[in-house]
Amino acid sequence: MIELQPREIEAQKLYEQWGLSEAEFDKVQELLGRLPNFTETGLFAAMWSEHCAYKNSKPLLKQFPTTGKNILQGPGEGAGIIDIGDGQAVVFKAESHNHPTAVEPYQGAATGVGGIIRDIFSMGARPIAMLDSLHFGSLDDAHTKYLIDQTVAGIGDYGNCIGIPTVGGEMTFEDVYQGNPLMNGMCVGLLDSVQQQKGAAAGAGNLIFYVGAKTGRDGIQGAIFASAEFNDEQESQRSAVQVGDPFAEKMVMEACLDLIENHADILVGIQDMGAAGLVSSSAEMGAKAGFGMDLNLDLVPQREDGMIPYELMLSESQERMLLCIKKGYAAEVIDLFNQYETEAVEIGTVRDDQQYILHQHGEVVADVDVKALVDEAPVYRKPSARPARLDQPSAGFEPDASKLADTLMSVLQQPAIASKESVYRRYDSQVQTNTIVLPGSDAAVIRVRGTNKALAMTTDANPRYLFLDPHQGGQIAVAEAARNIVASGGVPLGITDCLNFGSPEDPEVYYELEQATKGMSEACRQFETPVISGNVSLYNEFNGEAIYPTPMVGMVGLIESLDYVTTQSFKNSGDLLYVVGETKADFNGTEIQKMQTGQIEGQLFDFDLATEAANQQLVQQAIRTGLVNSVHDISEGGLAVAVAESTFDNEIGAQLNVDMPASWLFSETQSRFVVSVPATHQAAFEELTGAQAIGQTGGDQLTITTNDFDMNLDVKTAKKAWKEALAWQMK
Amino acid sequence: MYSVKVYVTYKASILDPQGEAVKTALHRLDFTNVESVTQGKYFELMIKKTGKNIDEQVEEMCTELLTNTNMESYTYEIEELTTVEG
Amino acid sequence: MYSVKVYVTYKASILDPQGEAVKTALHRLDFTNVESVTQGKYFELMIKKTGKNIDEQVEEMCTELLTNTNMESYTYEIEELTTVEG
Amino acid sequence: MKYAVIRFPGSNCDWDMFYVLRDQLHVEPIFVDYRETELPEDVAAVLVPGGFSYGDYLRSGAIARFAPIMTDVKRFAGEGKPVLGICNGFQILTEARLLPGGLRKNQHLEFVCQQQELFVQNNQTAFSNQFEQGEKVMIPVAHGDGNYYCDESTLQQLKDNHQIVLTYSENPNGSIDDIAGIVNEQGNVMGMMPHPERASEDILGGTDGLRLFQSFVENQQLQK
Ligand SMILES: Nc1ncnc2c1ncn2[C@@H]1O[C@H](COP(=O)(O)OP(=O)(O)O)[C@@H](O)[C@H]1O
Ligand SMILES: [Mg+2]
Repeated sequence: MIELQPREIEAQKLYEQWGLSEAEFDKVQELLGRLPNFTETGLFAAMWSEHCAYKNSKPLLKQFPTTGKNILQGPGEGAGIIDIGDGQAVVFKAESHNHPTAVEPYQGAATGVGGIIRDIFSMGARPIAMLDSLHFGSLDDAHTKYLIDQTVAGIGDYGNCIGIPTVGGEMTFEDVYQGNPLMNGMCVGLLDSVQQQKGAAAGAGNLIFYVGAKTGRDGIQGAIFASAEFNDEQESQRSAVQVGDPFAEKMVMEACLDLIENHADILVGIQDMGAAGLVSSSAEMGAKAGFGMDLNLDLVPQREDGMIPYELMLSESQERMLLCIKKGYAAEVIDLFNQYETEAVEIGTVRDDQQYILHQHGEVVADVDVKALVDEAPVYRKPSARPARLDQPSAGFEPDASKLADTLMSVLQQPAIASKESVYRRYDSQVQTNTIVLPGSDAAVIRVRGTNKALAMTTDANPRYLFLDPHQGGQIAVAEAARNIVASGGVPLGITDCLNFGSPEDPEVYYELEQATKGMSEACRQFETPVISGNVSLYNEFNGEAIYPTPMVGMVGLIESLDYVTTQSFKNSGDLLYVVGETKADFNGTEIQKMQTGQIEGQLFDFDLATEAANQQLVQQAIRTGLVNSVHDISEGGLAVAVAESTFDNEIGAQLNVDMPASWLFSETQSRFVVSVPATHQAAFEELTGAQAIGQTGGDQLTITTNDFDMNLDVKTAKKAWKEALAWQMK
Repeated sequence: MYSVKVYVTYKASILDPQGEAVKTALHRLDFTNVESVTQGKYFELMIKKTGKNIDEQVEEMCTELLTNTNMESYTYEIEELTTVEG
Repeated sequence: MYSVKVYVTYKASILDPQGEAVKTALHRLDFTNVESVTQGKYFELMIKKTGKNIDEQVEEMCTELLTNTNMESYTYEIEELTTVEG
Repeated sequence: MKYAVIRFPGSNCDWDMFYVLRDQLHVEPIFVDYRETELPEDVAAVLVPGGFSYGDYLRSGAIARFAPIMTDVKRFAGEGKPVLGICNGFQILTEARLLPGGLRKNQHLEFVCQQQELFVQNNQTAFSNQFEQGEKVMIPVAHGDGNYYCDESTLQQLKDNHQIVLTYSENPNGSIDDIAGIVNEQGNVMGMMPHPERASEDILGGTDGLRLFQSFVENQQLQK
């Protein structure tokens, strides 16, 4: 790499290749009072990229509620924190690794997992669970199958090796993701509140420590690269791929947690080196505390020879952390990390002014105001335009359910509906021996050891709904997550999110972003689930075609007593069956629409937040008063699928008699649950919910009678088809 | 019949945690004179002679399947076996 | 300085599932003339010259660490580099 | 008497084992670091937990077997005292030649984590005396390299000496003769791929694993 002179950078507009506009470059000049040199231009390009500065999304993120009575830390740190009582708190965050996964799925997914784990332990929390959210192209494409296989392997291998259970996730398959698949990971940690850490470097003379793996030329410009669109040509010219080293991360994690737990007195701040590596971690730590720093790049552990400052600062080599340590305690830190076979190197000191100064080979190679780098990035509100497709007639698609049993069998084998067991059995979901509800039910449940409490967690988003109506779709994403938490016996606490969208320069995409975040904000207010952390991934386009708007919602809920833990599977024969919530003819955007017409079109059905909240309350109360044996939320595929799924685990059948057309069994009206209730609680349950029984559990068949068509299915046969469909289609 | 050997390693700039782990272990076993270790993959293939050019075939197998050209590089050796083919 | 290359594969009698998987994949890519595939590990080591016998050293590294002699076998090549050592 | 849980760099089922010993079996567990050269004096049994020692980048267990503590573990085993290796622990014990054979990559090449039904083939060992002969038990597996291999003559020996303790009812990894767990000739060293520490509480889905631990813990208490 040739380091151009400042004049050459200006003349050749090098900054444009790095994603800075001319106006932004002018602003840098103005802030510095001179032309930036090569290194400095690189620092600004990275720090002012969408990925680091959220310059296009910040105004929209402001809509999110971020505070609440139990919220100890909202967005802005490595991860958000929520008090769960007894002096403990839950910490969680989600992160996207879409572009790296598209290029190199195994390592892209693995390093995505590694990165999000670092965010959690940098807060002083011990990671207790991982979840994912995966969106790929249709399964008829060989490359897509390869991407899925490798992505799943990468997620699994990293989590399995480091010893964090991967307990849940979601997966959809749509053509729009073929060239730009999405890989989002979410990590949840547990914290003793006293240990809460901040990523700040304060106090002149304090030491900056680099710990973990050496720096190489991998992932240079990763942040910039994540802030640009994809096309065929770029495919070949990727900067070096990052390789994950979960063993190194395990050692770094144990060392950092030891430092935080047992040496808090000497630790001033800690932050992981994620996007834009050394520059973003160090500059953010300084800016947050209002201090500058001197860094000596000669001391940065290096894996390759001859790295220039630009490369050292922007490398995204994995498994590295930055610490600020009280002066005088260098030896203690070095010793501690050596105990964990990990390198800790002092690379700089905190300054009392706000200058951020880099030295190499005895020369100053960059000297900028740290606030300029971190806080002065421009913020844009882009033009937005309502896409024409949103004004389609509601004109109804009516499913054909005349061959009811066949239709249900086909729906059960759609990849989005079919069991994900062939995926999640590649994840160690049990390590740490706290997983009391394994993948396969609505939300995964992790007990809090030593208490009678547990945490429920889920990831959700239905991009089809957002495609038809980004505003309501945004509301539904949050509502569905909450529904899954409630169905598992929990009280929703808060959410993290990954906003995966196309290019914000496209007014129609910007409109989607605006509307989706608006909808999410409204839903978060309704359920009192503030947004405590998140991540934005824009420019998800391939050859000019944007993905569906895909805001992944990761929600955690508190289960206040282990007695409330509830799963979706039927437990006994002879229990009564109920649907909580009203069913309507809601078919646009549904699985059955896609299956029978090959399209997603029309006006999305109505959705009402208040109804949703009311129904969730009823179910919550029913669980807490011990009235139910199982609860399953009704989502993709509708009532028929929800009931079928409930029969599978224990192979207990059901007989239903519903007063509606058979096609409505596949309606995806929101705000509904299937509940099984022991006969002894019939009166109490009906009094509480006002619901009428629609059948009962028992036998080895699933029998449904409707106003027009009836069906009968052998549970074992249906289960086998549902269970094996995905693995089959992956072959 | 050809006997083909393919060697695949990470490109020079890519982190090789496996090689590092082996190096550390060798040092611990007192082989301190080991300066560097790269761990890669090794394939032995037996390939029937056909009308097609064997070099081109192997080249294609390497780029299509045996290596991940994003991060790995490969070399190979082709030896024609003189035994009579069954 | 020596450049040493070590090749490790499962013993011939042991089924090599990775090799089998590669063979199947190659067949699917229409390389149907591939008769067999063995997948193994490949190590490149740079070893400093010392008073000790290099063959013995490499032999020991192979049996102690690089292979599990219960199920794997190995071969190696040692090349002495003629460049002046720094 | 203490129960020593050996910790290698990267072990990650160490705490799981610790909790079962302390909270379910009510005995005293103690962590022993891989750099130690001697086990504490009053150790009743050594447990080598699962996880990924050194990342298992070369071969599972290959590097761990050189850890300083392993010399004393061999001595301990040589004295006929109980040593149990679970998952990565099993891999380490085979690499250290405390158990015959070795563990290859799963035949289908994928990691597998699931509930697993096992048959008790020999209930006469220190690790299985709480089971019925031929009993079906549920203990989950979670591994990528659980495919047990040994040569013909070793297999014959394992059979002749009744060293095969546990087998899979449905083989999840390609293991020879469906082997899930074996003991050494003397019967005091056991290795198994399934995770009994994950089947030691009802809330985690069962307690068949707990009985495996009880087998040798009660043995110890009898001997006192
Ligand atoms: N990619 C994945 N990784 C892990 N678990 C998954 C994945 N996809 C789905 N699951 C699990 O499969 C079950 C069903 O998933 P899903 O159909 O998305 O549930 P819901 O519709 O209730 O949100 C859940 O327990 C979920 O956690
Ligand atoms: Mg659900």
